[in-house]
Amino acid sequence: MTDVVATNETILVVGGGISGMTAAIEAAECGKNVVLIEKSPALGGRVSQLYKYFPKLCIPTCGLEINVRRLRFNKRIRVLTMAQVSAITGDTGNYTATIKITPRYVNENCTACGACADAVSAEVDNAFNYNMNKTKAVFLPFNMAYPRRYVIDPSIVGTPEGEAAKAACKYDAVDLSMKEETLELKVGAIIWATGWQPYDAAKIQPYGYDRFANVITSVEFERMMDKAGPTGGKILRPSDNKEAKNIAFIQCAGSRDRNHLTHCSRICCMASLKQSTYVGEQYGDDEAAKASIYYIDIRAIDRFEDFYKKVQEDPKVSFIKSKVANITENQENRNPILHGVNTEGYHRYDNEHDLVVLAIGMQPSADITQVTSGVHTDASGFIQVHADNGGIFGAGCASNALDVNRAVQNATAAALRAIQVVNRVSGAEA
Amino acid sequence: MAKKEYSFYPGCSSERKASASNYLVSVETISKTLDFKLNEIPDWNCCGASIGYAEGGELPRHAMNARNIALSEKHNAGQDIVATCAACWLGTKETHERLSKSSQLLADTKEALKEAGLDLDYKGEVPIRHMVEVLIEDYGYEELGKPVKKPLEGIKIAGYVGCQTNRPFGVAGESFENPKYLDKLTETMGAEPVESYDQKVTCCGGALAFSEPEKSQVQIKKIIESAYDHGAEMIVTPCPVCQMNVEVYQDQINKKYNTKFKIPVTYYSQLMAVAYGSSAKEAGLNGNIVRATRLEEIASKK
Amino acid sequence: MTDANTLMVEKYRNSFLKEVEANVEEGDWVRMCMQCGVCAGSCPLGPHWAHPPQEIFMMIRAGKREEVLTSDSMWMCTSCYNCIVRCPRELPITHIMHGLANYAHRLGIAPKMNPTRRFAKIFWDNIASSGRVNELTLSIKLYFMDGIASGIKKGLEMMGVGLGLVKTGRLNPLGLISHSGVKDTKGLHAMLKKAKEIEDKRKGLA
Amino acid sequence: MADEMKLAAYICKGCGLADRLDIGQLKQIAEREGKAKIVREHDFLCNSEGVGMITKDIEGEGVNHIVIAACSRRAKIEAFNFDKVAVNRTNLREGVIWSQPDTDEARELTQDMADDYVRMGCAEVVKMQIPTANPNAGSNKRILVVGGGISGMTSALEAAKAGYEVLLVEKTGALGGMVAKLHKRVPDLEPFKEPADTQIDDMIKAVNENSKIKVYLNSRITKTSGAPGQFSVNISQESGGTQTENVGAIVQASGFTQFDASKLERYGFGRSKDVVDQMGLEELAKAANGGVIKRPSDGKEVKSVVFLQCTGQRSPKEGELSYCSGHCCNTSIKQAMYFKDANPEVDAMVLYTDLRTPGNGEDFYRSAQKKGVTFTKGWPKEVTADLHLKFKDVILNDEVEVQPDLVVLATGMVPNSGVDVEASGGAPNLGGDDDDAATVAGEGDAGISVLNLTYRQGKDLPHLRHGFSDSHFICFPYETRRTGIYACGPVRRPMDISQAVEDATGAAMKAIQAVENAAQGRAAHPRSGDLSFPSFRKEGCTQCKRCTVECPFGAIDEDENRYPKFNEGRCRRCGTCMGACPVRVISFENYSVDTVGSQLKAVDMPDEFSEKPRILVLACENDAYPALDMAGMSRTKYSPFVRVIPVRCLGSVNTIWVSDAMNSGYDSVLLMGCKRGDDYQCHFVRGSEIAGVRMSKIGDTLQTLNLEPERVQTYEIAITDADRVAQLIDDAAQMVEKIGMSPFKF
Repeated sequence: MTDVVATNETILVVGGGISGMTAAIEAAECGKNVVLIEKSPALGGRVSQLYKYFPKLCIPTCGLEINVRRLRFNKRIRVLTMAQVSAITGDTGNYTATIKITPRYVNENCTACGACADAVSAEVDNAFNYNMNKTKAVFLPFNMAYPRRYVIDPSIVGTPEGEAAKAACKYDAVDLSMKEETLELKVGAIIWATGWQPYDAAKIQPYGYDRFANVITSVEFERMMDKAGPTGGKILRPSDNKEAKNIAFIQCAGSRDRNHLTHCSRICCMASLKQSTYVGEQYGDDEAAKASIYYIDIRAIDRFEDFYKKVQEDPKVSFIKSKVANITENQENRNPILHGVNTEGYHRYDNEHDLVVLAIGMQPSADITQVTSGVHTDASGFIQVHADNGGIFGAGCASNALDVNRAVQNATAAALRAIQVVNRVSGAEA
Repeated sequence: MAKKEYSFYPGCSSERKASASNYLVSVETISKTLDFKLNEIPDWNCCGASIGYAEGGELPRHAMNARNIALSEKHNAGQDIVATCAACWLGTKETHERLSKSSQLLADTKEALKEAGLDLDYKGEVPIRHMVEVLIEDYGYEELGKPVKKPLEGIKIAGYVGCQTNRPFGVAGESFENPKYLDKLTETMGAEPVESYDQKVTCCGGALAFSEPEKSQVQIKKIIESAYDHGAEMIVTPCPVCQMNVEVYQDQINKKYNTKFKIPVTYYSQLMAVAYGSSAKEAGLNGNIVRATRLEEIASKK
Repeated sequence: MTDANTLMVEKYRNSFLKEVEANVEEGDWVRMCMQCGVCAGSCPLGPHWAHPPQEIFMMIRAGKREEVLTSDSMWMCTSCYNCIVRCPRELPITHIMHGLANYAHRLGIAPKMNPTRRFAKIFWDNIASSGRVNELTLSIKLYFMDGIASGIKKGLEMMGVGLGLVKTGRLNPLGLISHSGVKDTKGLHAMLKKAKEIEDKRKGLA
Repeated sequence: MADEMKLAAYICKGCGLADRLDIGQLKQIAEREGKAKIVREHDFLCNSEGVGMITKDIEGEGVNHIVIAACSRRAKIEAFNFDKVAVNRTNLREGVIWSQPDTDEARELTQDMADDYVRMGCAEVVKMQIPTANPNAGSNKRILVVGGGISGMTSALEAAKAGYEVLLVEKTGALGGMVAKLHKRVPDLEPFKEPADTQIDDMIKAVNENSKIKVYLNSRITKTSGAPGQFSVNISQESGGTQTENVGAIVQASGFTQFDASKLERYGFGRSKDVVDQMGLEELAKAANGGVIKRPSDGKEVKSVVFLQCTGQRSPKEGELSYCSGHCCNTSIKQAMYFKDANPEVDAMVLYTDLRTPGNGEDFYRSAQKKGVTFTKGWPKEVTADLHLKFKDVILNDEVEVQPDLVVLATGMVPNSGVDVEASGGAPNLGGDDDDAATVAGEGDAGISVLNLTYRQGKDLPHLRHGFSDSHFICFPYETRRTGIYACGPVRRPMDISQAVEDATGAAMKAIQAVENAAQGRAAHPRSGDLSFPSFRKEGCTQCKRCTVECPFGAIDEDENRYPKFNEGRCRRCGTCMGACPVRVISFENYSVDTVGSQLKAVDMPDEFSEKPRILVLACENDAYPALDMAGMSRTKYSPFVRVIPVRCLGSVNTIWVSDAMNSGYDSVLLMGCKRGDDYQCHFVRGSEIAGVRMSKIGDTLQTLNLEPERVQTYEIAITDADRVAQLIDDAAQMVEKIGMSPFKF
């Protein structure tokens, strides 16, 4: 049974992505006690699935490494993975959070030596790679995963495979008898940092994500670039695993659209500008390598404009002011064909590309109104800054469509708001 | 359970010796099998079709449809209004929507209707439905499958949905770009749907087949060609205009582009009638200019 | 310029947008367009449009009244509703196109010889008189709208189609004499007359 | 440390270590060569029993220096996290058995590796002392907020709300800043449809009534000295008086100045009274107070207004802003609503190139369209004195001319970020291009120091781009180059009100954290919690100033006798000063020239004919070392001749280590650090860069030893470069094979 010490001077942070980690660490480094819970088996969230950040084109793992180190050396933070909040009751300075922990079937004895994984052959969809490939049913979520501890997929528990994994472990780290646990934590303030999820691309019917193999989403494209990803760092067409060189990026895929997400997801323009540089990175000055960005407005705000300018100067990249009307497929080569009109003076096009990347919109990944009442969310489900929210504060992409930098900034602010609550509590009790 | 009854709006093309008369024949046939009753709206008038806007304008067009709604209220009170023709359904449904949105329009419409001695007590409650909605929603594929006596085995059929039964309203749960209900119906009748058919929602030109034949026939050609390319031997559709346009211009297209199109274009209801064991005549197959021989064979089988 | 047209030019001097909002079916949606162009790309007859819908909206805002109303672009609309279902701003584009066409036609400045405009008139007269479509008279009128000679020519072209329909009992050769419309034609006519009156009043066209 | 040192070594046999290595031999080495008083082995050192064994020795046996020969220092951190004990994590797993083939042929060389790492571990740990926090820690917890606009007031109120005392200094005679000049603000709450009240007066009231907040108006900071927890600031009032106050941390919310529109004559500003900038329009709107807005020239009601976006910004023109100010699209939309709400008949047009209304701004945009505001994508060409506006409509591809009653220019934000310390000498400029910063200097407050720091490296926060005092790090928006001083609001980055409020709250958070850390003498991010601090032997110092110049954080001043003066509170423990010192008088208790030097010397150096070369890798602990771990985890094999030593930052690498290594017979030395240049990734800003510069000079040293220069290489490594690090090591091995072994093996 997991035992967690928490009082109404403890801050509960829900979500272990970059925002949740930041909120937890910043608060802990101010001397506050924090419980950080994450629903997946490892911390890192969406950023751990990114290849590079805009505009620096630096590697997300770098910042995660620092944060993980800060977090591990800090004895005030308690991390619970595979844990989700199912209910929140109580009031500012005095909440009770019900937390469900799903079994990992591997305990803290795990040394991540990998013997268990070597012992099994069963495979499951690789969620970390958006199910673009498979992984062993006993796996380390990803190379830099923290906790650096293996996970056993429930599908092999109670099968010979499961037993094989258990037998392979010299350190009694495999425990197939683990059951789902439910904890009740008393906490003073709650930071809701559950992040975002990509909008369901299949719903954008004209683009045929569900019909055409070579139409993918921007998050999937990020995974392709990762050496440890499903394509070993190559841009390969799902239809035939051939290199895709002539790539189209479609902006506002789901965003700014009354039929889908009414808000602008803010990051997608910069994400596509960034991804257009991957084409050059991958193919050098290969003539065939091209990136075409179909857009309504390019929203490269503040100094991101510098990056936009740089990309505009790249002869490989072209911009078409147009919301693509629909996509059809070339029956012979499975190439997507984009149909539409460039509205800067009415130019009709039917452009064939090797691969289409949908700059997919951002929506909150967990609905807080499902676990508690009285928290103000906007029409898109993002948590607003509102006095009525009491001691519950949104952080990062749970509070708005934000890029990483702004999400972290916002999470730092949320940490202070939570500290204000627990300081009031301790002040009252002192 | 009580026999299902609907307030039926057949529409001009379904009239005797009109371009979709055979559609009506087949619908009447399956209504017997499925045991539902169609009560024709007495003295119904034309919906104005999509082309009616140009000369008719807004209010007159809505008045036409409102007249049918009023007549239905009067004579078939409480029954859903059901149309077999896509344009009739769309026109009526559009008016129905606008009336419920705009009190101004409703008032004006009532005023106009008075002139026809009708007093529209409009509450916007009676749904306006297309026959395929009735089949899918009130029966469901499983129910529709039960009466099948002669599965249409081995017939490859392209489901051409077209525009107006699909957009802007469409059939609940279907996508605008890739509706699957015709494929499901076809399958339910034991035939083989051509699911990869990629022109199922391409516009046939509609009324512009008359005014802009060249432009429309380019569309029609695409629709037929793709059906052939994907190995279809028959096209099925829920819309009289689609049926007419795709079927009757094949010779002209053949002349112009020297193609060899000769593909039957039938109504979903004709497939059902045959599968339910009705005769070719009951299925209205004698109404097809390009004979649906495979269906006729099955129909003639004992 | 017809009276109606002059009247409107006077009334809405320098604001074509306001004129459209007031007089064109669903015209008050024009302002909501954000120029993404999805409509332009979605139209089956798109290649035949001099000005796609999104551009027409921009022209309306820019006050290009003459160019818009005399354009035959709107007349290319097949009512396929692709634009409507794809528009990210939910503009009822099909209806706006219909509305613009109808308005131009009403003001008498729509392109005179545009076949769709002429067919639409024939069609409406056809249904307005009897209340239901008489497909035979409809097609005959259509073929003969450019006079006897071309009428016969078109008639011959369409002969195959016609015969096919007759043979299969889908066209009534006697439609000229034996077409049955609605019974209450009187009421229908009165209704339509009234409806037109009201509409004209509302649009200040009375 | 008072009590004498007692070294213990613990060797783990788990994870296959015992199967691959001769544990007995490792124990012998720890005992005989490493001089460990206690040496123990354990089957599973990281489990409770193993850890218990260690704790028992610490408590019972007085062990205070320990070597844990097991997995990488990045694994099992929680298990091996002992207080008040010097620990070395000898990496035998990722670094040895996982990076070497499991074959009989490989056995000997694998064992050599493990043997050396144990030697190195013992050699390092005995040189380490247990850090005793900063003795000169300051414990002042008051927060100074510079700037009384909405950002500054937010920081003040939020800090006070958390229980901290605040000093708020505003240069003008009133609080409120720019927001106080607005008629209304862009909404930040559902339904995002209508302009909202700024509620700035309530905020000012709240500040004035808050007993924890002390406000100085008409005041500027004329001197700032000290360090986190013990800053001393001089606050000079216009009236003449100067107070000295002590604070623990500083939030700089000095805001922005509107770009000078008089530089935009082509858009009619100055030519016609009826061309105003956005702030000018706010004035008119305030005057109208909800009524119809009248134009300046003749007081005539405005019937038509055009908003020109991106005027003087997103501009390639000399003297204009190349960036986008972010808020202007929403602001123009809001201002167009002023007109429409007062009189729907007014024609309001926004002329834009890209309409930038992120997030819920999209609802605001739609709302404006619903109100009848029209939007035209196009480029303004000219506005004449009589208000003829010529522009290109890019949708209709049309040259257009209109004559509105009023034209509003959306000009940009120019940060009030003080002097550009990097341009004005001090530290070398690593902020990359600073095009506009120079050009806008002289604008409003730019160029006048905000903080007047007495720091050796200049008076203000270093600028990043375009004169903004932003953080360079995406993951760490508050990573400042002046510890304890945090910028927020439009001085940090162009931003709107909602963002400024969030930013100001975040900055207050960091300021609070800074004072809490300072009070305990702990380092701030990224080595947060580190209790060590740099000290130096004055006797040896030659006053060369390299340390004071190269410190990325301006932590080191020069005292009256020109000796370096360390401000431990400002120090981030990167060791750049240590690496810089030519006479090696700077060191940390647990990280020094010695701790590394003795490790590299501890390696058993086979003779020239042994065919066993030695390659030394000095790897940045943040990116290169994790990359090596990843190579091990993915079982990527690399040369067994390599010996890796993690360093805090390449900036801390003292050239003596390299020459010592060469002298003691290493055949090659590889320095692995982070990416440098404009988009540098070094979290100590320029450690990697500086190392590059230092190593470019090492060539001469090698010449004198007459060794081939290619024996020493510096690489930029990304944390994901697992395959690459292995490759680089093998390349070095081949290079040695090619040019031959070093003659310096004795």
